[in-house]
Amino acid sequence: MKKFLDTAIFSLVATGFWPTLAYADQFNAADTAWILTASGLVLFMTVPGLALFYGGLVRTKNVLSIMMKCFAITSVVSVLWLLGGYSLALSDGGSWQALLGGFSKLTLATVNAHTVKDNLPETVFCMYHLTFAIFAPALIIGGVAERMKFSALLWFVALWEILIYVPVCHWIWGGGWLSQLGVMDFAGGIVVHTTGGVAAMIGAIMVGARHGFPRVPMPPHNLTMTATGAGVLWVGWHGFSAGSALMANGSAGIAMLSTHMSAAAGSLAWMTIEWFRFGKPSVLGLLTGLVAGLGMIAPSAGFVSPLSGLVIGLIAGCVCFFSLHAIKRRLAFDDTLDVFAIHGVGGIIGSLLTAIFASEALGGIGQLADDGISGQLLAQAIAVLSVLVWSGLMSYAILKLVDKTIGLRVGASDESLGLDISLHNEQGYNY
Amino acid sequence: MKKFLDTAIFSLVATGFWPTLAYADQFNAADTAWILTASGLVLFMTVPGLALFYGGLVRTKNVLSIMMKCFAITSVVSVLWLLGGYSLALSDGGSWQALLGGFSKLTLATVNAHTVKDNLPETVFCMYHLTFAIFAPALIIGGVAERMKFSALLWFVALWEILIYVPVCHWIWGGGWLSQLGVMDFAGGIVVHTTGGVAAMIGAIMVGARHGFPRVPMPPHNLTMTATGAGVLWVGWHGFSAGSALMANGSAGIAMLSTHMSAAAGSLAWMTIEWFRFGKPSVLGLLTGLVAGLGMIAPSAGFVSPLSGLVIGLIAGCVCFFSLHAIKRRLAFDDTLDVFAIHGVGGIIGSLLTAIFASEALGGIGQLADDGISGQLLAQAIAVLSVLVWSGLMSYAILKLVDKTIGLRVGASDESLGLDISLHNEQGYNY
Amino acid sequence: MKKFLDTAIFSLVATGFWPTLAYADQFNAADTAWILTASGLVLFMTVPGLALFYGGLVRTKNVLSIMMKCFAITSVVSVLWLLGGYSLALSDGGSWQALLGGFSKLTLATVNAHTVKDNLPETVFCMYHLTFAIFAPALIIGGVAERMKFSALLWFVALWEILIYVPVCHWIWGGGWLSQLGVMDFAGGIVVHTTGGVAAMIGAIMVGARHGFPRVPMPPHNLTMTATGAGVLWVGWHGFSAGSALMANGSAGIAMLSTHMSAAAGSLAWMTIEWFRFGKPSVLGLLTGLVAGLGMIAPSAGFVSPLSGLVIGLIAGCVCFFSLHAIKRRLAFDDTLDVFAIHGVGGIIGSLLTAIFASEALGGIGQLADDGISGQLLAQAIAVLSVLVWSGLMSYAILKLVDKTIGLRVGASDESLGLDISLHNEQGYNY
Amino acid sequence: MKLITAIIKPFKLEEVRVVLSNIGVTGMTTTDIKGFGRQKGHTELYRGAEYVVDFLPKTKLEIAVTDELVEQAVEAIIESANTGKIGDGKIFITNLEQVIRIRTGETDREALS
Amino acid sequence: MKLITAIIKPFKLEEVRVVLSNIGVTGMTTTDIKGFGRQKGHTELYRGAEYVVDFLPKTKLEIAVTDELVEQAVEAIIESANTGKIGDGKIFITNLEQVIRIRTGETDREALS
Amino acid sequence: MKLITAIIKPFKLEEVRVVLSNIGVTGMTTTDIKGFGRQKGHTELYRGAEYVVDFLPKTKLEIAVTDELVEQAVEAIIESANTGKIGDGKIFITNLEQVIRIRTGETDREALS
Ligand SMILES: Nc1ncnc2c1ncn2[C@@H]1O[C@H](COP(=O)(O)OP(=O)(O)O)[C@@H](O)[C@H]1O
Ligand SMILES: Nc1ncnc2c1ncn2[C@@H]1O[C@H](COP(=O)(O)OP(=O)(O)O)[C@@H](O)[C@H]1O
Ligand SMILES: Nc1ncnc2c1ncn2[C@@H]1O[C@H](COP(=O)(O)OP(=O)(O)O)[C@@H](O)[C@H]1O
Repeated sequence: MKKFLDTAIFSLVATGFWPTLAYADQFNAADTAWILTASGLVLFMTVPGLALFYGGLVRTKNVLSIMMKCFAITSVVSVLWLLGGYSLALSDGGSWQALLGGFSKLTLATVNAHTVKDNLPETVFCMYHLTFAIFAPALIIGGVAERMKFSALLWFVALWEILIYVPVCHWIWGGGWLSQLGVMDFAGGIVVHTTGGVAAMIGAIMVGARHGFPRVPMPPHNLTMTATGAGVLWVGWHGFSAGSALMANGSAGIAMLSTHMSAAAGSLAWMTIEWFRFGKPSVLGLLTGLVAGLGMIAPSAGFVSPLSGLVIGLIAGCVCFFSLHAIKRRLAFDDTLDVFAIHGVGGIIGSLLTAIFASEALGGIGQLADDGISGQLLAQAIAVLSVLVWSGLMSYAILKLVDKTIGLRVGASDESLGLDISLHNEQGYNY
Repeated sequence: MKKFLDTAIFSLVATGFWPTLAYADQFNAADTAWILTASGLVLFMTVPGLALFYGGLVRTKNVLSIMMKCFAITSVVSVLWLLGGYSLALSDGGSWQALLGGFSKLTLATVNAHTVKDNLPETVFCMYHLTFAIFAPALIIGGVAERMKFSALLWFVALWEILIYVPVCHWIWGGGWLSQLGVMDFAGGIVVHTTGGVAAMIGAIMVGARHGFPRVPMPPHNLTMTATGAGVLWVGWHGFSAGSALMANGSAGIAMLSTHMSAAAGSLAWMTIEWFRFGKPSVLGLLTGLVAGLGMIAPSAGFVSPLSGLVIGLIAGCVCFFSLHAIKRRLAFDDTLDVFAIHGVGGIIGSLLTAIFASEALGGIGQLADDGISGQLLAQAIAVLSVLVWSGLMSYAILKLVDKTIGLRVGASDESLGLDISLHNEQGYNY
Repeated sequence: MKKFLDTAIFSLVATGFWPTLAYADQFNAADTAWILTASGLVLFMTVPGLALFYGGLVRTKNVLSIMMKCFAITSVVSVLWLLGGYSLALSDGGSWQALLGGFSKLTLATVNAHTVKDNLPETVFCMYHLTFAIFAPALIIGGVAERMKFSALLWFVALWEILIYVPVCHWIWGGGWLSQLGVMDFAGGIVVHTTGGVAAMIGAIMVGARHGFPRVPMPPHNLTMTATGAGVLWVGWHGFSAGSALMANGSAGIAMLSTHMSAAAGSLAWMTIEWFRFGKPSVLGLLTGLVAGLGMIAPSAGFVSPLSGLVIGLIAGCVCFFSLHAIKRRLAFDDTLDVFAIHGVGGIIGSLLTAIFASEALGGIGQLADDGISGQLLAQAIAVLSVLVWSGLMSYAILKLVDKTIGLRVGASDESLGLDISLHNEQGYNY
Repeated sequence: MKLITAIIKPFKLEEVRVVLSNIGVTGMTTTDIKGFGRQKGHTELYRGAEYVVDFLPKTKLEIAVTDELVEQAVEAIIESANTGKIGDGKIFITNLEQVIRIRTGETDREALS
Repeated sequence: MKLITAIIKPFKLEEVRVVLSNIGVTGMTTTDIKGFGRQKGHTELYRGAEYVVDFLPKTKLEIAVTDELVEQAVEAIIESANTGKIGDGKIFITNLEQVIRIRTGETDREALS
Repeated sequence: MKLITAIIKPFKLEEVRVVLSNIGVTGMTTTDIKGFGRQKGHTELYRGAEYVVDFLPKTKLEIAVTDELVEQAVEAIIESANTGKIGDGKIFITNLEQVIRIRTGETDREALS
């Protein structure tokens, strides 16, 4: 929920929802302890979590290129966040606050050990948000895996971070126009999954399909690696969700429970569908349902009851299963690791469902926008739609620019040789 | 120590043992921060910790089937916990409180962000205990690996969870009859390791030995994976042990130190024995001793001095080494990954040793039952014995039922082909 | 900064730097929660972090021997720490306090759940420091990998821990003579990286080069394993750095941010240099730069601004790149995994740079020694030099002793067969 | 009978298999191998230690055929495995004295049908 | 001398090795291979993309023997590798012109003893 | 033409390759194999279950050469692969009826140049 708490917190406190909150300009050490931990957990999701999850899914000859991208993105985004990303996303924008943050925190020069942001040292707040700013673009590489140039990807991610992630983060968590509408996004269903999912789809289309797709089977080269990554994601996601309470309290607890239940239900749903449809349940299916559950609960994790979390997970498993198969069958594009079908679709549906499941009647904390479900649904729809369009259009523009300048894609023989050798002069394995 | 603290805490507080405890109906944010973290750590033990540890020990053709089981168990148990497990294990059972909890928390409908359980938000308490409820049945799969049907396992685990884990958890941590006897089980020596270890033995016997056992060598397919899993288990176990204090205090610190020392000593003991007996120490030996140390200290972690932790670890390394070899030699049954020899034997011996090492004379916190060591030893013996019998009999009954209905075991040709392909249509590796 | 806080804290508190500090003989539960977590994170760095990072870099036939060493070192050091290491390093040494701690905490007999050390339960303080005492010798094995005897290594590490790590830790963090000079070492630039880096160099020289080095290429056998380990190191390092504040506060936040930025900048610097020099950036290069950044920021993490962290990372990437290539080219010795070039050089340069970047003018917290930069530089230089000489000489002496008694190195045919089989009768992989 | 051994580029395997099936070849055996030849290997880089990897991954195909199928099979392989680029591989033909099917004990022509 | 090449099911290797040792075969060489034949492969599933894996893991055994041992060796292999199920594999026999032991330079019969 | 098949110790591969290149061999194919012979394997230990691993990792080298190169090549291999210790391996020579270069269709001598 992040910064938006500022505006909403008092009513919650008044209703007794947040039991302990010392609203001085002193930070709370217990909350700090938790968010320091949660920062580590969310970083863990990208390196090595996503690196393993994605790395296992590609072919042997491209495994390092995927892992390399996860690490390089982490580094590039971190530097950008320090230089200006944080300031533009999460500091006060003054007169253009509705659209973007201000310049007062550029290079973090004005942030030091005794700067406090609400209940946390600002350093901790800044670090925690950075880990989200890393995870979003890292998601995207799944859509363009096994063929995109490394240099092109770095340029794309740098521009994407500044032009898409930072503003959207500001709109929703930095006090921008969407937060003013009362949009609810607890842990990034819109800010992370919708932005990233849409960009992956655009990327997959613009970079083009891998040679041989879909005729030649391109099975994962190491599913134990993918399973390990999924385990890391599951654990790390507790930092992602429960950390988004920004406090060590019952809201964090609810977020952790709901998220956990959604993941569990998502995995069981996917597994069951496969079992009925194909006769056997697959590991990859179960793990995919797990991630779908984690993605779909993101926007509502701390707002809904654990039982609602379970229901959301069931929906996630079913909806994402069918969206994935629909996309695969229509063959419109080669979204290599199905980022749009899972994170895009999941984030969007989950953001809309938030309006419903947040209802007090369903054990939620209630809607933030006026007029209950319908009002909230409208707010969520506006948010999803504008972010969808913004991320889609801007991703397209950036990719076009990069394509015109340095080119998006490696040559055919480099692709056939594998990106590990052709781009990095290395091989994953020398047994 | 968990819920049982309720009954014992005041004497401890009176003796100054628990330095900070605000006993209001307000939770403690610092404790919450730690238990949120500890929940992540214990989840981490199962996915991917145990999945890696066990996965590396089986043959290539069965690696996914083991990992799949770890994930699926996590999901199934989570859903059961929400639906009723938590309520039956850890809520008040009213007139049958000695035997089982009540129905007031079914579906967690009455648990929300401001429900408090002692010093924690109840959501956090519930989540933390869930991670234990997951780990116990996950242990079992080591006993029946490489041949048990996936569907049979799921049914078994679901029934086992409700009929064995939940009641035993209630008896000891939920205020049931064993806790009323003063039984001490800090982090699950009885609740987790004894229940799981015994079930694994019964499972191994009833499913029958793998084809070729013990004539054909079936070496681990990837010991680096097993070592990675052991590292994760070691780290995660700090959440398991130190988290069981349910507070961020010196008791948690003692639990962490004792556990760590037991693991260290267990690994060195096993290594040394191998070195003398076989001329060379093996990685797998060291790691097995490590896990034995972790298992044996579980019941006493927060009750004993770090030096006692070391001694317990030494005992664990020696005792489990010999129990494993005795079982292997008598060839009574094919406990594939030696779950009973390590967790069963370790948990049982450790639970009995608790009565001794908890003595104040040895730097422990003192016994909880009357009459010092002898009284406590009696209480522990009663607990171990009744749990052993309960888990053994009920496991047998469930397996019998499953066998009669859907069958426990895959066919011979499926076993020879490997469970990954025969049950899941997948392969671990496509290099 | 650790124990040395004792002497320096009051001025900092007076200047408002440490916003919340309850200086009673009661521990702070929030700080405890964070340091419990941080202990887990630093343990995670060694097992499985370093085990994976190093394991992936050696050849298939030696992978288990490296992992085994990481685990065995963890166990051996833990036992030594309990028996006497902690007492000698971090308890009061009375009249010889300048040189070594006292005997009052031998076997931790006087440490229990209600012993408090400043703001933490002493158990937690002891455990946290133990994880550092483990990591330092574990670093060393990278220098002597693929040829040193396991028994010789264990003896070396045990003696090294007592004769080098423990005194140096006391000098700087235990109130010894270097801390009295005002030497600044936030998270072990001197205590961990300089001591370990130098020992690795001496070890590499005395054990001698691997057969075939440098003629025969000996490429890493599994870079995905190394990348996974690097991810674990990155995450774990947040416990290493931010934990070193020993509190959950803004200083921890600064340490985490600066460390993160240094890692990011180090990886980008190395990547960029490789890109220019070799035409392609490699994964291993990026990861090496990452670790260089993490190592170099260690001494100053909590003392400098995030922007300075970034600059330090850039320096780390460049300096370590050139030191590594210089050593490789001069071929003076076979520091197998480049421990000296990265941790030794990084730790030393970083410790000197601390004097500069701690300046308030650069956003740091100010120097602790008199006379600003120059005075601090002098203190740092004295510390680095004396530790360098001490670790170098004593490492030499220990290795000489071990060589004379049991021999340092395996035979040529064992080396060619691989240490996994020749020392441990096991193989990493049986696909 | 002859044993045709073909060294081909790995990604051509599927194509070659289909073509051979079409002309009536009912079985074959493949091995992952590394080849050295005129095709240059690539450079690898490890912490600045650059070195050349001379051996390239290839696939070896072994096909036992009756004499009358040899020519057709060779042609089929050449056609389907050819990319026109260096490194396409070689075909070796050796004489097979006997072929036996383990399951049935059938020999030669029967064993290959 | 002859070179006997046998394609067998991997789990039969140990049995075959023992039987061959018993009749006096002193050495052999094995390779992990993938075979295609009448035995049907299995279906794999990846996120709903089902496809058939035609190549099955087999083990290739190469045994150089003196002429008088050939028949016995072939029989031993057939007996021990036979499961009666499709996919048991094939035996190929080719002529060996010369055998040399690298260590000693011994040739032919001496090299094989 | 002949096909020279040499089983050697893996760490000797690079040396052998260089020596063969020097005498004019332009190509070769290598396979990771496991060999069983007079050289004893090692014991492995898994949780107390000790067992002997009989098969040792070796490298198989296949080199197609024109007849006049055979002798020289064999000598070169013997010299460079010899360590004087048991397990150095064997060389097998078989007759090659035809060699074809896939890329060009060239045969025999041309295919090998
Ligand atoms: N004389 C040879 N003996 C055995 N294998 C060879 C020989 N020459 C080439 N090969 C194999 O054929 C492959 C392709 O040969 P190469 O010379 O690179 O290209 P081309 O086939 O186009 O002539 C090599 O990688 C190697 O595996
Ligand atoms: N013509 C052939 N050439 C080379 N290898 C073959 C041939 N036919 C079969 N094989 C090998 O023998 C194996 C078994 O053959 P298959 O037809 O499946 O069953 P069977 O041996 O019972 O006839 C195959 O997997 C393949 O490796
Ligand atoms: N009769 C054989 N047929 C096929 N390969 C053999 C035979 N004898 C030995 N080999 C191969 O040669 C290798 C070395 O043989 P071995 O008897 O161990 O030592 P040496 O070569 O010194 O006689 C074996 O590992 C095996 O791969």
